[in-house]
Parts: sequence; C-alpha cells; structure tokens
Amino acid sequence: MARKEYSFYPGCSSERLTSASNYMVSVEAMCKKLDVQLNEIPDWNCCGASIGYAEGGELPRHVMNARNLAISEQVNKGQDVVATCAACWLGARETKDRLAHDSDLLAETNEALREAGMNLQYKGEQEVRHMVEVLIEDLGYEELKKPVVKSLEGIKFAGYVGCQTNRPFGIVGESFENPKYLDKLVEIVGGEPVEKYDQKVTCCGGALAFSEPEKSQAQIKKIIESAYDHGAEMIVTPCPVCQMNVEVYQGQINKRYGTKFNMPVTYYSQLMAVAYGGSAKDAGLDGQVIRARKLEEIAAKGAR
Amino acid sequence: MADMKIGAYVCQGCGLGERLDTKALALVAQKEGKAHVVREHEFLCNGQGVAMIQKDIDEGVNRVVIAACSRRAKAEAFNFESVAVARVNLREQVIWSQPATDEARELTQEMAADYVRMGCAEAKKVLAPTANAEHGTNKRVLVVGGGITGMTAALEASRAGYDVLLVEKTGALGGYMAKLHRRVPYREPFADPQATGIEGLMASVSQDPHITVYLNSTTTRTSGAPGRFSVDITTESGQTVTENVGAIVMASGFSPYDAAKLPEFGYGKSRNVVDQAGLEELARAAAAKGEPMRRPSDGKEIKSVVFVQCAGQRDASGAHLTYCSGHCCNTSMKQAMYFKEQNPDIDTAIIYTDLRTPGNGEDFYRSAQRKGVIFTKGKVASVDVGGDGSTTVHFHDLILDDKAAIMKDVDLVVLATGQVPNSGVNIDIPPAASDVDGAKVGEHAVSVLNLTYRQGPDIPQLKYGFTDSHFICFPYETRRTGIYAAGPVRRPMDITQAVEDATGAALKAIQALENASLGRAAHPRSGDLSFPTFRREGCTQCKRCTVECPFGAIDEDEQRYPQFNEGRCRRCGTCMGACPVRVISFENYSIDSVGSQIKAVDVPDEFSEKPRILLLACENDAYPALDMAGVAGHTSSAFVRTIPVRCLGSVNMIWITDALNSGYDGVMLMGCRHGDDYQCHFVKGSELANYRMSKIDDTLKNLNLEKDRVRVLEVAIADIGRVPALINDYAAKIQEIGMSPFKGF
Amino acid sequence: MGDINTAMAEQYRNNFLKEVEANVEEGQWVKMCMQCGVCSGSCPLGPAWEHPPQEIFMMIRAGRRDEVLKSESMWMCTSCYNCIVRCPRELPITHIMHGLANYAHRLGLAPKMNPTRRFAKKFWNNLAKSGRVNEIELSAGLYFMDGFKTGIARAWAMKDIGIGMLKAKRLNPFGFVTHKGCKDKKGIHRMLKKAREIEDRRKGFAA
Amino acid sequence: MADVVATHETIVVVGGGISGMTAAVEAAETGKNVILLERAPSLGGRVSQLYKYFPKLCHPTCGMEINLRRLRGNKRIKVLTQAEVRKIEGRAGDYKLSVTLHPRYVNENCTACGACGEAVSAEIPNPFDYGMSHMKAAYLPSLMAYPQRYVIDPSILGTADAEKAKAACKYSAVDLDMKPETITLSAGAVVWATGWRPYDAAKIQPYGYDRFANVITSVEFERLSDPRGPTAGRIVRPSDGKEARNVAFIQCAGSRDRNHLKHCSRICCMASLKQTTYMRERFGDEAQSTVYYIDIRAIDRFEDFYQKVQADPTVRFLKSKVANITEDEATGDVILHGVDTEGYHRYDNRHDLCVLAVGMEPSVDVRSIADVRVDASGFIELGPTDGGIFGAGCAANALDVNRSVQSATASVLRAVQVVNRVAKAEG
Repeated sequence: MARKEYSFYPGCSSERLTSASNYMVSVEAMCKKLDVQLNEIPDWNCCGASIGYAEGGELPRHVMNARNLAISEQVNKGQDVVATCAACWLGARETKDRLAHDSDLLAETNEALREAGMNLQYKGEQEVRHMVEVLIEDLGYEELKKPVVKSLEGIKFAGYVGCQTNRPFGIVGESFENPKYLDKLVEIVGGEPVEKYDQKVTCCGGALAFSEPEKSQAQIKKIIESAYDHGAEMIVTPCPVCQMNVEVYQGQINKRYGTKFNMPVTYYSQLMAVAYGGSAKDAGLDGQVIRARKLEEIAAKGAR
Repeated sequence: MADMKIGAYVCQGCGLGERLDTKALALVAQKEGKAHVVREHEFLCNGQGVAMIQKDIDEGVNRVVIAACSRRAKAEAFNFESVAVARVNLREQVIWSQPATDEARELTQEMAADYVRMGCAEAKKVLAPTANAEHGTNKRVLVVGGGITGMTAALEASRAGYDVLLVEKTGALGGYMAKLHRRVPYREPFADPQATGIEGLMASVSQDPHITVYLNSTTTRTSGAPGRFSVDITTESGQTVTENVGAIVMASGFSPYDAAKLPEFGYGKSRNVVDQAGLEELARAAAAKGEPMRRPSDGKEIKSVVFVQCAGQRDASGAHLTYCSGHCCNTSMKQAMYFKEQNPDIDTAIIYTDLRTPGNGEDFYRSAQRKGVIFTKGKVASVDVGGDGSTTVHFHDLILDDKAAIMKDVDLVVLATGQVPNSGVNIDIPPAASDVDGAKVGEHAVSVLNLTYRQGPDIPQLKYGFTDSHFICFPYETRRTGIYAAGPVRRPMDITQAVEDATGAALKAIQALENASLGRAAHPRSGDLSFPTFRREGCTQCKRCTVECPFGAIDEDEQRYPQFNEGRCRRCGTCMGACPVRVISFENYSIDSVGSQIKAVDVPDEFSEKPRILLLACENDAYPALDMAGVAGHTSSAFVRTIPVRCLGSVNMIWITDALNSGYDGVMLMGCRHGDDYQCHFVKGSELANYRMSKIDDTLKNLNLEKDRVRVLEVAIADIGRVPALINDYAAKIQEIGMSPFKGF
Repeated sequence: MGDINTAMAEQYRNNFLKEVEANVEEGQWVKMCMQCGVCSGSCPLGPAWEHPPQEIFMMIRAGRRDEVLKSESMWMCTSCYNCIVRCPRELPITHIMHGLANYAHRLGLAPKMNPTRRFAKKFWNNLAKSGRVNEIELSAGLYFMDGFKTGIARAWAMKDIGIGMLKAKRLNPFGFVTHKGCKDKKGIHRMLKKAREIEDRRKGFAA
Repeated sequence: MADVVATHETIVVVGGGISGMTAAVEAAETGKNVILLERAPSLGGRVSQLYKYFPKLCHPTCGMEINLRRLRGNKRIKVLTQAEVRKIEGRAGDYKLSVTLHPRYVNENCTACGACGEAVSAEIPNPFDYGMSHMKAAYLPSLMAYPQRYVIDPSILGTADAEKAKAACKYSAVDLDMKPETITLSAGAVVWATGWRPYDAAKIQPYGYDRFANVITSVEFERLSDPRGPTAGRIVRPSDGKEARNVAFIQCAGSRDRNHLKHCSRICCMASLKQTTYMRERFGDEAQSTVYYIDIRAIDRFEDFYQKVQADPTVRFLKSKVANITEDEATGDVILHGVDTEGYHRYDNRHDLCVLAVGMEPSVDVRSIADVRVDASGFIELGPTDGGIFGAGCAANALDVNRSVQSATASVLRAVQVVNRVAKAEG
C-alpha cells in the first residue's frame, strides 16, 4: 500500500494530448517516487473554470463540481480530493465552501445532481486540496528532499505562482503577495531560486488570453521580463493556465514588442521528477514548447 | 522656630570628585555659605550618605544643601521630611555641561563654587512649608446638570462614599438622553440600537440616599474654594438654599445647533425636514403609540429617508460650527436603523463626506450596511421642498463625481447638526464686546455657576465655547481649581464618552476636596503645602495679582486687599511675579529666595573677561532640557548661572534689575510656548512674562544698557540640543556687546 | 430575453440595488462596500475598466442600471482574485463581477460583441457538450466564430502556437473525432438542465 | 522585594505608560496606596517614543516630566519595573497578583553616572528607536528614564563585557547574579493599563513592509522625526539615507480591515496629519506629503487641525486605499498603485518613503491572566459592577492620549470605589 492515497481530480487539460499533459506526466513520475497514490475520480467532469460564469451561471457551475465531489465521496471514500490544476482546485473548493455555508444552494445542487447517473448526493465530506498543499502539508519539505538524487545545481528559477493556486485560498502559511513555497521547492532540488523575483503573483491574463490578447500579453511580458531582469533561466509554476500562457505566447509577444523572449516555463513537478532521477520523458520535458535544455541535460546525466 | 542650622553636603560621586575640587567647594559652603555643618561624601545618595545627613538633621540641622546631582535625580533618596532642602546641581549642569579638559577645569570649578554659594543662599531663605490651617474640609460634591453626565458623576461619587448635591435646571432628570428613543450600542456586538436605560439611571439617582436632587433649580451664587465652596441653589420660584460643598462637577451639557440657520436644507420650510433631535421625537412619539413613524406633514407612509451629515458643522467658512461633533455619524446610522426596523424596505441614505465611526463604531457601520442603509460620499447642496410634501436632495456625488446628483421623492430629511456647549458666560469677552457679537454670545450669556470670583462668573472657555482643558496629558485641568467640567460642555461627545468623562471628573472632584482638606495644592504642583501670603502693610491694592492669576484664585476683600483663596491657588507664583511692590511670597519660594541666589554669585570684575549670565529657567521644561542636555553630552557656556523658577510668570522684574545692577552681563529667561498652542503649565505664566518683559526696554534704557542684555526665549523640554546652542549664542552675543558697566558697584 | 429585462426593471423600479441583491451571484454584498477602492487598484487589467468594481458598486447604489449592465467593465475580470483577498470588507468581488456579467448576459444587455462574453459562451457550451473541454474544438470554434475567412486569418496568426503545441503533443489534431468526454453525458445534460431550471425559477427568469 | 507592602486597600496599576502613570498618580493624590508595575525597565510607555502630540504639536516628555515629578514626590506610590503580571486571582477587594520581576542586573545604588555604558563594547538594537539605532548593552533606556538607572542587557551575561560593566561601577550597582523573582501582591482593585502595540505591518503583505526598506510604520516615522531619534531628526530613507521629501502616508494600515483589525484605531488619521507637519517643519515648501485615506477621522476639535493641514499646499489627500506597493530596485523609490475613488483616477505614484499608519491592538492578552471581559479585538470591556479589575487607556479601547488619560482617571474612581468599600468593611 502506498504511503499516501488521494482521490484525484486531474481535469480537462491533464488528459493525453491536451495543453497540460506534460504536467500530468511529471506528476505521475513525482508521485511514484514519493509513494503517493492517486485514485482518479471515475468519469469526472470539467470544473467549469472561472470563465464558465457568463453562460453557466451560478448553480450549474456548482453542480458540475458537486458531481465530481459526490462521485469521489462514493468511490474514493475517506480520501481527500486532490487536484493538480489551479482552476479545477479552485472551482471544486469554491463549490465546497459555498455549499457548506448555504443550505438552500446545497439542496438545489442535490436536486440537480439527482438527474445525473450514479445516484449521487453531495455531502461535503472530503477536503479539496491542491497537489502542492499535499506535498507541503502532508509530506513536508524534508520528505520531499529525500528522493532527490540529482541536483539542479546552477539553474536559476523564477518561481511564478500566479493567481488561482494562490488566491483566494492559497497555501497555509504563505502570503498572497509573496508566497515562498516555489522557492523552497527549488532549493530542495538544488536549484537557485530568484528570491527578488517581483512578479510571482502577477496575473497572466488567465482565461482572457484569447479574448483580450493585447491585455493578457502585456501581463505575460511583465512576468517574463522580470524573470530575465533578475537573472532567471527558467520559470517554474504550479498552474497549467499560467504555464501555457507564459510559455506559448512568447513568440507573439516578441513580435508585438520586439523582445527576444525564449524562456522555458516548467512545472514544479517536472523539477522534482528530474531531481528524483527521472528521464526527460518521465518529467514530460518533451512536452515543452520552449525546450528546457538545462533540465534535459541534467535528466540525461546519470544519478550522482 | 529653632535657629537656622545649615548642613551642606558635597558629593564626590559620578565624577564630581575627579572633575571638581570638592574640598574647596566645602570650604565655600562653610566660609561664604555660612553652613554650620559641611561634609564631603564619596557617594552621597547611597544608604550611608543619606543616613549621614539624616543623623545631622536629627541633631539639629534644619536647612540642607545637597551639592550633587540635579533635583530631578535621586529625589526619593534626598526626600527629607520637615527640613528645607536646596539641591545644587553640580552633575548635570556643571560637570556634564562642561568639557572634561584641563583647560576647562578652572571655569568649571568657579561654576560649581557659585552654585554652592547659591544653594546656601537659598537654604537660608526657604522653609519646609506647612499647610494653611484655614483650609476647608467639606467633602460633598456638587454636580450641576442632571443629564447622563451629571447623573453618572453623582452616582459614581456616591458609590465611592461621598455625598452629592445634584442641581438640575428643568423639572426632571435625564437631560438630552431622556429625549432619545434608543442609544447607539456601547458594547458588542455593536449591531443594533439599544435601550437608553435612562429610567433606571434616574431611579438610581432618586433613590440614592447620598444624592440630594434639586430640580427646577440653578446655582445662583458660588463662592469659596475647594473644600469650602458655598453655593446658593435657587428654585424657579425664587427660593434659595445655601449649601456648602467641597468640589464641583459642571455637567451642563449641550444644545443642538439651531437648524433654522440652515434654510438651504429646507429646515423650517417643511415639517418633513427635521434635525436629529426632531427625529428622536418622532420615533418616541410613534413608539409611544405603537405605530410606525409617519411623514410629519401629512401622516403619509415613509418610504425614503435621507440623512445629511455635517449639517452646519465642519464648516471652514465660519458661518456655522467649525468643529465635528463626533457622534453624528453613529447617531444617523442608529436613526436609519429605526426605519429599517419599522420596515426594511424603507430606503435610507446617509450622505457624508468622511464617515467617522472610531473604535468598534466600525462594527456598527457594517451593521448599518448589512441592514441596507446606503452610504453615499457627497456634499449636499440643497434640499428642495415640493408641494406634495416630498423633498428632493441635491448633492455632489463625490465618488461618481456627479455635481448634479439628486435623490427624489424623499419623505423625510434628517439634518445631523452639531452640539453647542451650554457653558455659560464667556468671561474672556468683555461685556462691551459681547454687544458687538451679540447674537452668538447673547444666547449663552446666562451663567451656569455664578461664581463670585473676581475674574468672572463661569469657567474660562477654551474654544468654540467648550470648557475643555488645553492640556493633552491633563484633560481635566480647568482653570478653576476644584471645579471640573464633564460631558459635552467640555468637548463634543457621545453618551459612552460622556459616561467615562463624568466618572473621571468625579474622581478629580473627590481628589480636589481630599487635597483641600489637607491644604495641599492640586496639579501640577500636587501636594505642595506652600501658599502665597502677602505683607498687607506694603500692598498698594494695585490689583495686578488678582487680575493676572491664571486660576482666578485671588479675590478682593472688603478693604480691597487681595484674598488668596489658597485652595484655588496652584502655587505658580504668577502673583509674586506680578507684584510691583514685592509683598507676595511663599514659604519655599520668594523674591528673596531667588534674589539672594542672584546676589550670591561671585561676579568677577570687568577686566577678567569672565562675564556672568543669569538664566531663569522654567522648572517644568527648560530646566529638565538643560539636565538632559548634560546627560546627552552637550556643552554650554561656563559663564551662565541657572536658577529654576516655578514658571516664568513668577519672575519678578526686580530679579532682573538686581542682576543687571550687580554686574551681570546678561539675563536669559527660558519659558514655555505661549499663544494659541500654549504649553505653559500655568496657562498664562509664560505669556504674562513675555508681556512684562516686552517693557524691559525702558528699564534697560534707564540703566543705559543695551537691549540685548535681556533675552526671553521659548523652549520646549525636548530642545535638548537647542537649549545649549541658545545659551552659547547668547554668550557670544554678550562677548560681542562687551562687559556690563555695572560691575563692582 | 428583452422581456425579462423589462420585467426585472419593472419589478425593482427605482431600486437597482435590490434587483442586484436578488438576482446577482453574491449581490447581497454590494451594499457592504465602503468605497476604499482597493479592488479597483488591484485589478491587473485595471486601466481597461471603464468603471472599476468599487465604482460599479456605487453606480448600483445610485441606480444607474443601464450603465452598469451594458458596461464592458465586468468582462475585463481575469478571475485573479486580487480584489477578493485585499478587500477590507471581505466582499467576494470577483464573484460579484462574474455575477453581474452573467446577469447582464441573461438579460441580453451585455455588449453583443464583447470578446470575453463570446468566448465564455463558447467555452461553456464546449464543456457542457461532453462534460469535458475539447481543446481543439474550442480553439477552432473560437477562431471561426466570426466566419470562415476571419477564422482562417486568426488561425494563421496563431499557427506557430498551434504547431508548437502539436509538436509538444499537447494538442490533439484528431480531437474533433477522438475526444470522448464523460461517459454519463446524458446524465450531465439532464443535470445541467435541471440546475438551470432551478436557478431561473429562483431568480424569476422562468418567463 | 520585602519592602513592597500591599493590602486589600492597595490599588495595583499594571502598565507604566501614560495611562498607567496617570492612574497611579491620580489614585495616590486621592489618598490611596498604589503599586505601579511596568514590564519595561523604565516608565513612559508608547507615548515617550513619540516626537510630538497632535493637535498641539507639543512634546510628550513635557507632560511626562510633570507626571514623574508628581510620582517621585508621592510616597504612596511604589514603582516596580521589569515586572510582569502572570496571574490575577481572587475577587474585588481581595486580589492576589503573581508578578515576575525580571533582573535588571543593576541595583538601587546606580547613580546613572554612565561608567558601565562606557565600559561595555557590545551593542544591541535599541527598542526605544524600534531597532533603528543601536546602543550599548549597558544602557539608560532613555534620557527621561525613570527609574533613572542603567540596565544590563542579558545578552552580555557571562561575557567579558558584563565583567567590564561590573568593574567600571564604583558603587557596586552592577549585580550579575540577579535572578528572576516571583512575588505575590495583594490588591483591592487593579487598573489594567498595559496599552497597545502597533499592528504587525509585515502582515499587510501588499505593502511589502517586510520586503521594501523604504516602507516604514508610523511609529518608526516618529523616531525618524525626533531630534533625539536614530537620525537626529533627519527624515531620511532607511535604504540609502537620502532625504525623504516626498512621503506617502497610508491610512488604515491594518485597521478597519476584516483581514487584519476590524476596528478603527482612531488615532491614525490624526497621527498622519501630524506627521505631515513634521515634513513641513523639515523641508518647508519642498515637502510633499500625500495622505491616502478612506475617511479622515479628525473628530471634534481635531477638525481644526485637519482644516489647517488641508490648507497646506504641500499636503495632498487621496481617497484611496492603496492597492499595493512596488519598489523601483534601481532607486529604492516606492511606487504606490491604486485608484483615487473620488471620480476614479488611477495612479502609480512614486515616493521616496511610505509610512504605514499602523493600527492599534492590545499589547497584552489579558484573558490568560485575569478574569475580565474583553471584546473581539481583545480590548477590556467595562464588566459587571462587582468586578475589581478595570481597563484603562488603550487596554480598554483604541484611544488617543487625551482620551486615554480620561479613561485612566475614570478607572481610578472605579478602583477607589472598591477600596473604599473594603476600607469601610474593614473599619
């Protein structure tokens, strides 16, 4: 039996051949080394994401999340729900919070849930947590350090936390304005955190990357520019939306602003997968649009 | 009185032994100071040193000269009962204010020797004071005003075991608070209006065997002093009883600002525009009938209410009240809640510029919002009264920057007007001037206390008619000893504050009568047993002392001589400073006690190039600043000789002319700031000194001396670096103008 | 839709605040604002807001119904939650903005061509179809929502990104056909329909 | 401490700031016996660290001098410093206080001659200047310190420095073997006047107090402005010592905020208004002060002061809660971001220095020590009339100095009522 077991909510972008599939790959590799077992919620559905508000409204969004949680309560009894995606985590957790404080809304939610299959009823029994929370709170930095076999020495990382992993809930003990856990994780794997990086919680534009590209790209530019200014070689993030926005729009930003950005944007789990001895493939490094060469080099080297 | 026997003690500790020739100083004390016992000690303030002095006292020494550190240090160690003690400050103001160099040694020693001479001279002229045997011992408290403040003061004093007389002008207790429907909450959860509880309070007062209530009565004559006030209490029908009390709490409350002065807000044009008092009246009347509040003009249902904050307040133009009354934001929120309670659908809007709900008032603010009270930051321009009884409020919406914002179909407009203190006669405005400004002064020209004091019938007002203290650290210090103002007469305030204020004022009243019964002074020279006396045969009845006393302590007796009422006296010595014939003195502070110090200084001849500068320093601020300058290592001229004075107001011109006549090259006076933000602890002392000194030029001219021979300076206690600099500047100035021609006479 | 708007305007005549409280997600918080403006200053897209949140709250209190509901402002929300965590009155501002946008959208007052409104609609419809987002279909749908020609132009402009994603195996070119979504699609459809019904009933939309 | 006599008629005052000193002096001058306990090595409390008081702009030391003279001259008052109350048990008229006396390592023999301070070389952060300056580890807490006696900081115990201090003292005042001591005091009534502490500015993360050198608190600005402070009154930036001519004052830093302190701390508006006058005093027309506020709470006659400051062209007011602060790393300037809500004007304002008007919270959690009723913020509420422990000053509410003194005076009467009752009963 694994050391820790969680009910896992991967979310749409973690599926194979989707925007965060590389995240998923690295999470699997990381969890394996940490002896953490993720039990996927069967037939989970989309969280609705924040942007779902306009058409989805209030109750339908809660119902979507409640369905996942209700299935989890039914199937993965006694386990905390863990999400890797910031939006999934936030959506699910918001629903849990709101239903806990609004009995009318809870009743309405369950009324709608009855229409779905599996004879579901949401009770609110399980905690909803982010993968990073689980790593830090349940395992702790000491435990996370133990499986490290390769040091990411010499790589400077700008820890970009973004919005939704950080606000409004965030990680216990961390501030909304200056969370330090990514820096600590970077240190654990032997990398060098850029501590003065001042854009770690700047919004990348999120879901508006498509509808308001100029505005969101202005945000992304700030995020990358500051990373360069502070000497970072890579950005590391816990959020798939952040990762994608910051990584894939660099070409467009270069065109728009005449910059020469080519900054790899990685997940914390990729760093850990490499440090834990995983191959570039294990760490999903083949999924980078902008290759993280230095990481790949370390992954290619034998364990020290 | 036994023969004078002076003991002089020279300490060698804290470097005094190294920096000074203490043996020589001891010799000075003995030879020049005529001390009977002279001792040096290596560590005078320790048990052994103190015991040594005590032994001498036990053996007959009755004047003690301690040549050691500042009087502000080791006060407990050198606190000898029943003997006069002169402290010679060799540490802070001699060795610590002079460079520790060989070159400086001679001047430092001369300085120390002078101070020893001065200390001995002072010791000869002062006595350990004993209280006046004629002090009053009445321990009853008079409370004027039967509102929440007065009732609280009465009950709290009674609870402490004191008898109270409570005088109320109207036919019932309760005051303004009895006119309220509910009060603003005063404890958690600060969410809803609360019952005033005034009936219970009134019952407690009426039933308290220690409280005697006089309704329909006013105080028509108040004379005497703490511990022996005599008060005439006269009923409406004209019957008068005379009562004796020990202290007085004045709780005469406030009147709402006259909303009729605000026609632009529709007051007087429509019954549907009311002030906060008017709204309370509506609410009480409705509650009494068990009905909802209705529109006053036509009894229609109220659907919309607008509250106009700061109506006739915070008005920088001076047309209305300049100040903020503090309670009105909370009061309007409370009143808006009346309507929300009546029907949550009634629209209530509060138009404000700064919402002022300090402390837990913030909870009340949130509660009002939660109940749906709307808050709009804006400035109301006018209220238009429509023919159908509804009104339109025109305002500048400051957030949406809409200068033409309006609220239509308003059924009721409530004006948050301010508090105007019922403080009686403004004694600082001469009667003639009150005619000029008739409207304002005339309204409140009825005296509250009818004091028979030479200086007027009521407590002096500070600003806007409030009888507040000007002192941040001493809020209860009115300028009439034993009379304490409390509640909104003192400062605009709400009920919670008035209760706290009343309790504090009651304590001060009790303290005043307890002190009076022992003949002790009140703040700031608390406990001082000395009191002013005068030589009747020398008095010219010029009245300067009676006029200038900042505390109105001095009346005139039937023969027009000053009558000091020492219970009212704060021992500042302003009278002593004022007296042109120098007949006023204290046992421990007199023209002579300072004058002889001035004369004791050894003034070298004009060829010595050693000028002498006299520095008369206020003991509360300038003198401590000099001490601390020494501690902080600032050096200053060795030619200065400093004498602490109780207040610059106590400085008599004779000291200055004596100093100049005896060859001093310059005289400095250092006192506290005066003017609007005065810091003089005796209110007027430094101002009077400045006034008196403004006339010194004539004296100097008569003596054929330069104007710069006398310099008056304002300093603060924090001027630790500045004070030595001022001294050095002045010393340089004296160098520049040269030696006094009066040396050697 | 227009009818609902008229009905709502009638029902809450003169009191837009009450309308918002009744019909907008977390609308009951609007009255708690004390106009400090921390939300307005905290928004990453702040300068793009014609009326920032705190001002919108004041406009609601002042009854400026049309101005608010027709505004582009709420559509600028990136859901970053800065405003929520900094608000000294703990107003769930992000949700209120979403709620207002949603309400305006439901009443048909939201600006027709607002790109975020249109994106959000596509997004929801995409996820609701199978229970999960089909990224390729969503992207394509977005490119081509203004017709074939603009779609091609947009896709061309974005081609490098698409190619990059394809190369990185983070986009499924066959997703139009292979995307499976949830198994219980029918159940999800029924569930969402029901939720919508309940919400419409509660908010008086069930015209 | 055998010389401390306390009976059921004694009033114990806990806290030696302006409220506690007032309470002690007022009670003693009413004829009551008082024991005044102070946790620090000297009296004076928070106000002694202020440069000036509003609205008169006078110096706190001035009133302190008067109070100290009243206190020194009154034999009814016994002062114990470095005294920490651990527990209060009993009831009105019969309390037992367990008090720990921390060692000063300097006894009554001390004359404050300063020899030990000169002898010692170790330096420690000076708490009087909120750590903005350093002082010798043998020190007089301030120029106005009462008792006027040195303190040896425990950090040098066991080092050569401690021995040097001991050797330097000619009066056998240095006693390195002092130990903490716990005593029990009787009291009829207790006035609890432990005052306030500034809210931890680092918790207000958007303002970066923990990250940016040029973001300081209002209490630190007081020290910076004080000629006796760490910079001798020069208003300069911590980052580079450059004169700070363009200063931002942020109101409600912690106060009126459900994320921090839910109450309004009352004094901060006035404190900032006052501090703009420090700017004018130093820099004249060159000064630039900007006050970012939600509501200016200049209550009662303080309104005059507000109007006076408003009329000063060097002072600007913006109705805005600043959203966040960033730092220009090259210059050390701070940039405040936000929206002026009066008409919606967005700003990114550059300043030399930013002063956070931090809120007040009670400095001691009294609940663990005594059975008293407190509000949600921890301030002592006036309890039922049969109690004998009374909050005074900022232990009872967020108050300015004037109101604290009023509160202290009122609390004395409540205490006097208790001991007079006891006296009557005891005959």
